[in-house]
Amino acid sequence: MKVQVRNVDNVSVIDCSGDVDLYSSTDLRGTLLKEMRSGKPNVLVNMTGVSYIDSSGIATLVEGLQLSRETKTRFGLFGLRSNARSVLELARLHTVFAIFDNEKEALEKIATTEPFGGL
Amino acid sequence: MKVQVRNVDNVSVIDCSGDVDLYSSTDLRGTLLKEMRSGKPNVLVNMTGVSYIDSSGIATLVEGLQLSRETKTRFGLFGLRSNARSVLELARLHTVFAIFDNEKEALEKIATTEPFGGL
Amino acid sequence: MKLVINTDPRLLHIVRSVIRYYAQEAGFPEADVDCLAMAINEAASNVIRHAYDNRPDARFSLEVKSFPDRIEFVLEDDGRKVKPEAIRPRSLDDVRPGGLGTYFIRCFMDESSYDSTFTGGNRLRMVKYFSRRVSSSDEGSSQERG
Amino acid sequence: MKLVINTDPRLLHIVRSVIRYYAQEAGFPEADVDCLAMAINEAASNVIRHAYDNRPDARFSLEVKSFPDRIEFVLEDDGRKVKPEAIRPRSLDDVRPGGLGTYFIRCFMDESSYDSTFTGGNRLRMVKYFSRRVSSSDEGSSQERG
Ligand SMILES: Nc1ncnc2c1ncn2[C@@H]1O[C@H](COP(=O)(O)OP(=O)(O)O)[C@@H](O)[C@H]1O
Ligand SMILES: Nc1ncnc2c1ncn2[C@@H]1O[C@H](COP(=O)(O)OP(=O)(O)O)[C@@H](O)[C@H]1O
Repeated sequence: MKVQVRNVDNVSVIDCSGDVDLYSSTDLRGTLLKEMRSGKPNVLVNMTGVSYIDSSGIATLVEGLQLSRETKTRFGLFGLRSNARSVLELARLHTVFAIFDNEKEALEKIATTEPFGGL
Repeated sequence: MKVQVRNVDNVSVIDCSGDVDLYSSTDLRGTLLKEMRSGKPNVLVNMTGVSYIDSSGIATLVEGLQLSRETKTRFGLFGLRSNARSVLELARLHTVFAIFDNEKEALEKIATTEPFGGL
Repeated sequence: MKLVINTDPRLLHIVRSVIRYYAQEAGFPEADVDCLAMAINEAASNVIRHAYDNRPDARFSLEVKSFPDRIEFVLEDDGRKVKPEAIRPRSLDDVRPGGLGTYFIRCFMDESSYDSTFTGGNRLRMVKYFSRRVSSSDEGSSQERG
Repeated sequence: MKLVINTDPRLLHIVRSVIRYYAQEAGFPEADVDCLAMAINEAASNVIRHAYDNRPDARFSLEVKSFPDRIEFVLEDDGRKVKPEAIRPRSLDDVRPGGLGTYFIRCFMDESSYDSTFTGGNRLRMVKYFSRRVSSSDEGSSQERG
């Protein structure tokens, strides 16, 4: 898996690609938590290139969601492929994340997304 | 591995990517022999995306070289990564193939390359 | 097929590839192939994390057996014995990291149980039938052991 | 580590991944890791092609053992017995498809030999030392069996 951060205006976009599993989710976790702790107002995870995500990857995203409430970061995901979406749905977590179809929509809407109160 | 054919003027460029092994070399073999038998005057194998090639891949290229003499096709390779180049060198086959650095050079030089008499 | 490898998360992609191959060979549709690979990935991840506390240099084995009506997976380790009653998939209303692995295994497999007679560490047997049986026993006790 | 899998060329990438992992773990530099993965790929390809005539549903096993001074690979099959004298890497002046696999194995391994006492099909043992020994016996008879 590859994890890279881009800054688009005041949004941190974390581009992930490959398989997110017990090995690679530690990279995503490190990057995600660092971006939130550094005070970025908006953090998006780009899942366009993610071909596989397992429970440790999902757990990482949930951890990000929890931290985003503490740090008051607006946090969202975009570009989920159908298998990643299915896994989130199976875990009944698709409703707790702000999920956008693509980067354009995510960048347009993230700043006006309600901070999450679902946790 | 992926194998795709492009026609650039009167040159067939066979784009290969991934690992060429006992499984995938059959695809490359089929495409290579078909292009030569169909009477294409120039055939190039683009190895830019080839991350691994084993003896069955090398054997496939040698088979192409042999057929190219019968069909009077000008045949060359380009874009070899260092490991593919090492494998050809180890097999002492780097001198029997027309090897170009990149597509530009290959397209410029293939039509004026001497047909191979080394076999 | 049988595989005996280190408890290193860097090898999980190999476990998934092998499972995908055998599930495809057995004739499962692509959606099931994905689910089976994920279930075994979760089971192996749990061996690494819970039976061996993330030690990467221990070993576990994975065996895949195809039958006319089903495919069976057996995962054996030499680590700390699981208390099956401790394995409780989290409730889905509970949004927290963790607790998902055993839930996914339960979703994707028709049967999943620890062999209580196994003398080493743990022996987890998982079964998927070709046409998923849906019966009351499946939904109930036999899966809760997973 | 031990792997027992089908004689299917589609599984060779898994063999290479596993070998790469263990060669890296053993501390070999990246160039040697590539060579070891390739050598075992060639040995496994030969089992598929020559011992089993490309039957994809037979089995072979691969074992990797690390020692302080070396790494050992043992490939076992249940196929047609190899006549070691029949295995002659082609002369390098000879430009033809084929004959390269055993040549690459000989290049990349320090030792390679068939176990003549093995009662099944074939048992090929290959050894790579950490700092490659270069001695006359290496260059000669012990490698020609590979
Ligand atoms: N192989 C195992 N060995 C020991 N305990 C296990 C094993 N698998 C699961 N468990 C127990 O079951 C719990 C639930 O597992 P799981 O659903 O995979 O979520 P998580 O591992 O994230 O907690 C674990 O926290 C652990 O206590
Ligand atoms: N595992 C094996 N079982 C039987 N014969 C083998 C085996 N490996 C190699 N051989 C013999 O050795 C010859 C040389 O093998 P190799 O160098 O790999 O080239 P190729 O397989 O392309 O001929 C083969 O043609 C075959 O006769």
